[in-house]
Amino acid sequence: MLAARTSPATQRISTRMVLPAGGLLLVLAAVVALAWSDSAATPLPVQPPVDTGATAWMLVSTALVLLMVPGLAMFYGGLVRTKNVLGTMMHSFAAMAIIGVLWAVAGFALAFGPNTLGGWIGWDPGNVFLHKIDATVSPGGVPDLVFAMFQGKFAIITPALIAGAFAERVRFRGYAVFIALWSLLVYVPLCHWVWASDGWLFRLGAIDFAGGTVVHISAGVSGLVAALYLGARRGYPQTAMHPNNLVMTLMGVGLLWVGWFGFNAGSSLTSGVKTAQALAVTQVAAAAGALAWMCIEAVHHRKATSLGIASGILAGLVVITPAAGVVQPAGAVALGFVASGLCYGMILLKNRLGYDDTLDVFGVHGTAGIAGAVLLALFVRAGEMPEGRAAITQLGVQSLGVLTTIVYCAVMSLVLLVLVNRTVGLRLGSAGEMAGMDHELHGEHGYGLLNLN
Amino acid sequence: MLAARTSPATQRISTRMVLPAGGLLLVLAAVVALAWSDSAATPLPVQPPVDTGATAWMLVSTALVLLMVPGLAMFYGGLVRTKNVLGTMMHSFAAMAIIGVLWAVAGFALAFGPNTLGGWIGWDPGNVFLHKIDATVSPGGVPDLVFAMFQGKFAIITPALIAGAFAERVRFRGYAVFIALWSLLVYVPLCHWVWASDGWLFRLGAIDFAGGTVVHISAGVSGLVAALYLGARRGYPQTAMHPNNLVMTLMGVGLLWVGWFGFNAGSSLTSGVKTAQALAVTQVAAAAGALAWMCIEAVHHRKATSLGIASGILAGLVVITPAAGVVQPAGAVALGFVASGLCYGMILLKNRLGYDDTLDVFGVHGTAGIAGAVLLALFVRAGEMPEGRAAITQLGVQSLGVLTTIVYCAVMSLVLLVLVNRTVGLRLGSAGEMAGMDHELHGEHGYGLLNLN
Amino acid sequence: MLAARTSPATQRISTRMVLPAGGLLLVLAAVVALAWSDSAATPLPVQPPVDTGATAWMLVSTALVLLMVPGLAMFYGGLVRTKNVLGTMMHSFAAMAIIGVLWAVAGFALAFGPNTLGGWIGWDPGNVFLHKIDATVSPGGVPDLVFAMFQGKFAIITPALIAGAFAERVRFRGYAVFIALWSLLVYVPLCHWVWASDGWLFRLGAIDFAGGTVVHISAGVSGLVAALYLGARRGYPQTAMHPNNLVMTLMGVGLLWVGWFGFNAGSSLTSGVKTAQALAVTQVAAAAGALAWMCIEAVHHRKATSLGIASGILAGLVVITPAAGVVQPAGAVALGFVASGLCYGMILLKNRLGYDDTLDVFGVHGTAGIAGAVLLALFVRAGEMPEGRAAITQLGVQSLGVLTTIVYCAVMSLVLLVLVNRTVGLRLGSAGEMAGMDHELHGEHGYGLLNLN
Amino acid sequence: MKLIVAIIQPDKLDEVHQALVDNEIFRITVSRVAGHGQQEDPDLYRGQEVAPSLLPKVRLEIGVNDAFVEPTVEAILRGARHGDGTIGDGKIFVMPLEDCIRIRTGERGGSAI
Amino acid sequence: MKLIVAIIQPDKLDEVHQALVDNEIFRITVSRVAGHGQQEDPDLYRGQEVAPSLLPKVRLEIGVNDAFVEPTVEAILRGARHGDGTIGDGKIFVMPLEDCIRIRTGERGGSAI
Amino acid sequence: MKLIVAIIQPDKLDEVHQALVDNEIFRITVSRVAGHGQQEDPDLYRGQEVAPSLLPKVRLEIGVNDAFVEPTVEAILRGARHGDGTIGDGKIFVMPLEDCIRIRTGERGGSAI
Ligand SMILES: Nc1ncnc2c1ncn2[C@@H]1O[C@H](COP(=O)(O)OP(=O)(O)O)[C@@H](O)[C@H]1O
Ligand SMILES: Nc1ncnc2c1ncn2[C@@H]1O[C@H](COP(=O)(O)OP(=O)(O)O)[C@@H](O)[C@H]1O
Ligand SMILES: Nc1ncnc2c1ncn2[C@@H]1O[C@H](COP(=O)(O)OP(=O)(O)O)[C@@H](O)[C@H]1O
Repeated sequence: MLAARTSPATQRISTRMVLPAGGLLLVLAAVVALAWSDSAATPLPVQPPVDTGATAWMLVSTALVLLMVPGLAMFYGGLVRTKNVLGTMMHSFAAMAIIGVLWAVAGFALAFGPNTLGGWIGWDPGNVFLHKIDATVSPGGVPDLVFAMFQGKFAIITPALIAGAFAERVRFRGYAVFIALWSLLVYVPLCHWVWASDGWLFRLGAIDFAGGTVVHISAGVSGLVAALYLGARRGYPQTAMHPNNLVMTLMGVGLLWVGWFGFNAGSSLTSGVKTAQALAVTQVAAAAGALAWMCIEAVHHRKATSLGIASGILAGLVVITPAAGVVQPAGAVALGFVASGLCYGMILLKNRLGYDDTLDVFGVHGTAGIAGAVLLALFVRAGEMPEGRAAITQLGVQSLGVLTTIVYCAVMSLVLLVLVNRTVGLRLGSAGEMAGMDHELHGEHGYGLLNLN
Repeated sequence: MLAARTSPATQRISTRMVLPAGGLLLVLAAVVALAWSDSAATPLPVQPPVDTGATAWMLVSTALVLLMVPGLAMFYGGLVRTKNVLGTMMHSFAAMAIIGVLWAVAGFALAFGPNTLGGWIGWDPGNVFLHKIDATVSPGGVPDLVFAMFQGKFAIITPALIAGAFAERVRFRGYAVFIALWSLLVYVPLCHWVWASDGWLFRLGAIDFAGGTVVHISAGVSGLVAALYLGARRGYPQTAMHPNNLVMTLMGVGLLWVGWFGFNAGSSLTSGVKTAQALAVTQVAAAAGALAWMCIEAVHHRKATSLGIASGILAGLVVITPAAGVVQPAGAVALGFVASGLCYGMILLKNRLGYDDTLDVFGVHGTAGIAGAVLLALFVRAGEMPEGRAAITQLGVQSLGVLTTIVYCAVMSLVLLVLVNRTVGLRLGSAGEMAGMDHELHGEHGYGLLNLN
Repeated sequence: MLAARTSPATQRISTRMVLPAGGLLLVLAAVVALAWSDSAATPLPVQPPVDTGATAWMLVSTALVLLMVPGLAMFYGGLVRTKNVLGTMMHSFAAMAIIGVLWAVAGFALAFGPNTLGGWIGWDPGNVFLHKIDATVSPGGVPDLVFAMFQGKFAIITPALIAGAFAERVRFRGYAVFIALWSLLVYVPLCHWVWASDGWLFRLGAIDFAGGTVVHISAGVSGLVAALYLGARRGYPQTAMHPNNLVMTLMGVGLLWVGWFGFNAGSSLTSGVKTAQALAVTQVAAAAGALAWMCIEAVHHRKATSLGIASGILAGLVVITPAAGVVQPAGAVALGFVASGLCYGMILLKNRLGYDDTLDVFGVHGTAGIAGAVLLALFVRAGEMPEGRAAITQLGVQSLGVLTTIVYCAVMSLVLLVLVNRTVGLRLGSAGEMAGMDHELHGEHGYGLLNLN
Repeated sequence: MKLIVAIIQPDKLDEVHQALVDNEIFRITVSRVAGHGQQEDPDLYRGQEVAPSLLPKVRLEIGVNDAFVEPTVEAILRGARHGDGTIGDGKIFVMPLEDCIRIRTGERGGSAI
Repeated sequence: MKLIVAIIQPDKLDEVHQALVDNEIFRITVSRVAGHGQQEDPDLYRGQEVAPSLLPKVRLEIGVNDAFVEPTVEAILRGARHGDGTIGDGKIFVMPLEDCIRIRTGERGGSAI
Repeated sequence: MKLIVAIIQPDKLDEVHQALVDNEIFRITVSRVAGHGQQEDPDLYRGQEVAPSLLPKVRLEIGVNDAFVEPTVEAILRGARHGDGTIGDGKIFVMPLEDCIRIRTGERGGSAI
């Protein structure tokens, strides 16, 4: 199917991009660009008028989701040890670089093209380099390029989330290759199933407003598999490993919260009542999550920690993600509370089981993502479900979506992990781990406070 | 009155929320949510059309004001000693958590419901959990939920501002209870008086564009009272107490400036000429404040400090807050200059008097807030005052509003402080103060730079 | 000409503002403000209707470009030595203060007024203090004040960029005077030529979408001249000078990326297809720049650094700035790749030549700015050039614009540098340089980690 | 002459400093260190108590003439104890000091201390 | 009694600590320092190798009774070497210690170590 | 062998380092400390001069053979003085050093310095 639709030339481009090589690509890109800049002169069909307001909000949402990437870098970066702070932040920034290019070259064409390979993925060769949508406007009045960029940010942040699960112990090179492959073979198909108009989960009426399954469950499950496959950090859990900069973690969670408004309210793809609803529940769920975590800790340890409040915010934000446009504030409070309780419990369980999901990607994103995707069925507004469907049926559909996601991500991630680890190398050696990723892999030190001159 | 309008059940909820307990609430919330999600099916009356542009800007403004919370956490966090950095930042984040939930549960219903208890406060039981405005649109074309969330951010940031006055010496538990009570009994009534359409100050024609009285004077005065009541930090003022991270303070003030655009220009509740005017004077006043502070320091000490420039920015932003939509750029420059001069003087006076308003909440927010609320009458555009009113009359009205706010906040805050300090405990003990809030109250350290492994 | 158009009084104001004195100004401003607040009552001519959506996006863009200023402060601040971190950040914040006021007072009137002095600059006395545009709306439906503020942010960030070239070795006082003069005598004329409707470069059909020449080339060239004139830091290049906080540099580049969406997509002055195109290529070029720099380093040193990824992002963002609205994503990828390659090479060359362009203002902004302004002609969409013009002609026009900018900036900057250095003093003395700017010039320390009490 | 090195709890620095001044010892050098001893002082990390192997401490370094050794030790003991002495209160080490030079003047020996 | 000061590579702190514990030395004080010796360990800065004149090191300070000097030295040597010894592995200094006081109890001498 | 500890002003580290190298002392260990002495060096905080009780200083630690004591002291004096000596320029302490071990090789004594 794929072969039949694309010329061999473009195909080769999209394959080659997976490896961050770039030299040849530069020439190719230039040629292609020149060719297209001419062809762009062909007259466009009549288009829906632009809704400048909706467009403005979608532009902003794109910027806000982008803000989440440095936010995540700060959140994660603050939690690792001093010697790994840059390497950990690089995981987020490298996702910006690699997936940022990949998405424009082929990711969008694969995710939102018409079904191919039996619906496993989409493909629209005209959208290689986002060519076809260069000047088109969606029926909602928002230029398609904005939608493509908005979606591209989701594609960037998801692999960056995974990185928390194997923080402090992977090679940069292997990581770069892993996320490129993971993005094309795990994220893009999931995204197609759930959000493309001919995706099978979309057709089933599964509700995933802003990416509970596509983003959080997929990142959580893939992270868990990676943590199990790659093994724990040297010395874990006997050696106490302290966050190097909780102050930065707090800053990061602040930016994440702000950015999440774009993530969730932007997923309404307009600027109206639905958007307002999504924003309101995002705000309320995050606050509820934080409040709940604070209270749980106050009861459990008689102290509320700043990392606790940050984790609660995150749990609340994740749980509301799939539900953002469809539940009411009261439901958001309930979901926020439930999420913090479940995540707290899951992390305690992890500590007991002893595996090293370093920054609790499964503990927070996986757990709250699953909770949100399933439980939203209980809180959903009447009008939001496919007509006549009962809450219990919806719960079934949601569970199906969640289970498929879990199984697909687990299997595919494992395959990719083995592949990358055996070829390029993913797990960092013991000496490198002791020395720290910053100096070992990047030739840098995060803080130069000791260098006095 | 209150009892007659609400069912006992909802009433109990709103009271209980004050205490961060949450367990029972979770169940209640779930039940309530389920009940409402059904009732939401009832058809809505005909609504004004959504103005997607105005909505977009109000959504953004909400996000921007939220950004001020981490901004404030950074600003304050950088100014305290290393051992209190997390505890200080927690004050902002806890406000997000506590007031964030409280506002959705009952705060909005109390602030923007119709007059009750003789106009002391409002109350609209239908808006518990923001239920009634779930899908309504204001005459300006902005969904009411957006307005509720925008206002909610103001409710969050105000108690967070107060925290600067008693930084480095309060218990977290007491703080949490204090801000919950303060929010309900001080902020919400003030907000009702000034911004609700039947609020008495609103009716008098008092101008408070974006919260000079409601936010800054109230925070400044309450902070001053708290600083006086709780007493100085151990060792103040003999011991020099150095900011742990002025770099972060600068970052914070940068975010505050950006967020303030939402705060002020968002208060136009639209996206048009008035918005543009508010944004322009915000920008200009901040710059003028910074420039003035810089010059004052250059003259006074022959050195311009970074904290000075940050304080000047803040003074300019605060002074223009009540005046944002109603003065012109030239007036904004004048107000910015005046504000920095007054704040600088006020802080020198504080140093002489010797009380410990730790981060100068009164010195900056109180002083510049009062200056702005009163002096705006001199710079106001002709068309902005109630018809035919002279500047001098407006000055009288403004002063009345300011005086009422000062007296009300001072009295109520003192009552609440005594209450909380005697029951839950607010002032931190001497040993805890020496050890630092971070480890003592939160079991954490802000920077783990010394932990080498 | 100038004299004929303005009353002596206003003229005096605009001249005086150059010096950060302010005392007298305050009084003047107050008087002026009062005078104008009356006159504002005169009825306005019929105006185009406000497009709330476009206005919303332009308001946001203004906020986003403002966000770049703390972003830049963090980026630069992280790269210098611990003793200069505040002083370096102050350069950005002082630009906010000084140019922020200056722009409102006279900058806008000079940049966007009708041609005067033979087209060297513009001047519209009615726009001193932005008076005339207080309530006017542009044909595009955006209030003129928003445009003025948006443009003002560009005026702020450009001198702040220059500061990187002479980081760690200038007096604050001299810097303040220098940027005030530079802004009026270099930035404002350039801005007028390129963006005012009667500017000569604008009329020639030179394409500079968001400021490749006006912002980046001008900053790069002026920075280079300043670095050469002021000489290297004491000990450069023998002494290794380590960045004090690469972590903050990464945060800063994250904010810069986000802010750049406002910078480039906001330059469309609307919220539609063109905006979407500008945003998309900004995103793609930045990712491509980062990816390319990563790959170059991986090949050259077998290690990809975080500063490398940050520099690549910057290179990509700069190169796309002049081209943002006119090239397609494929072209953006190509430009991003080329920019990183050129900047990397330029920095290697600098190291060989041995001059001290401390934070590579010319190496990144100058180089990528020139590349973008010239090469965009190869990738431009067919419809974007003046009718019938061939790519090669456009390339000529672009080169002319670039050359003029380079020569003008180099000459004028040198004059101003000599002037300021000889009068107020710009180059910091050796003792001050050793002690560090933070304590020496500002009486502060960035990090108080050592102060234990 | 002796060089006295003391490892104390960070929250006692102020009091030790004051006690030293009371005993007329005015010159000290201070640094942040991390120590491992008998003390345990766990932090919290996502619901778990984490006992770091190294706890933050403060290190004082004081050069004194022989007559001042006891007053110095006594001042530190007085200022550094939590209550009647708590685990983690720290140690004092006394080392021989052969020479002391004031950089400003080049003075040597006891008068340079 | 002796005071042993060792300058080691940061990545060996864990192993040295473990080796000390194995030799029954339980109390140490640690700090971050920067050292200049024969070692070169360049960082990268925009395409250039930059060799800092001062490299990050860790400083251990251990007060021991005389009998424990050799076990301590041996433990450090064992824990701190990269492979069979690499440039930059560091130094151990042994200094006389005249007195040691436990702040908590006021105990003095060998038993206070 | 002696262990020389010097407390100097941070801005003089480069010059002291250079002076030491000129006198053929190549190995040093450096750390940031805070010192209290006669010097006052106020910071500004919102319009007020705040004189910290502890000022930032740099601590050098240098193990030398006996013959190098005077060259080391001389180099520090030369490099660390502001002008003809200013308050706050710091102190040098000279302590006996009983043994020195190079971790890489296990060498001991004077040759390991
Ligand atoms: N022998 C020693 N060598 C080096 N440092 C020591 C020694 N004994 C104690 N310390 C320092 O003193 C701190 C307090 O010691 P600890 O054993 O907790 O107290 P105590 O001796 O009162 O039981 C330790 O964390 C360590 O930094
Ligand atoms: N004589 C000395 N005085 C002070 N510190 C020293 C001395 N010799 C070595 N060091 C410290 O030990 C570290 C390692 O020294 P180096 O010369 O690189 O190793 P090696 O002696 O194994 O060749 C240095 O960075 C320095 O901190
Ligand atoms: N006796 C001492 N013990 C420990 N540190 C000292 C001693 N004397 C001086 N210092 C250190 O040297 C620094 C400079 O001392 P200071 O008294 O200001 O200079 P001077 O001796 O030239 O007057 C102090 O800040 C302190 O860190």
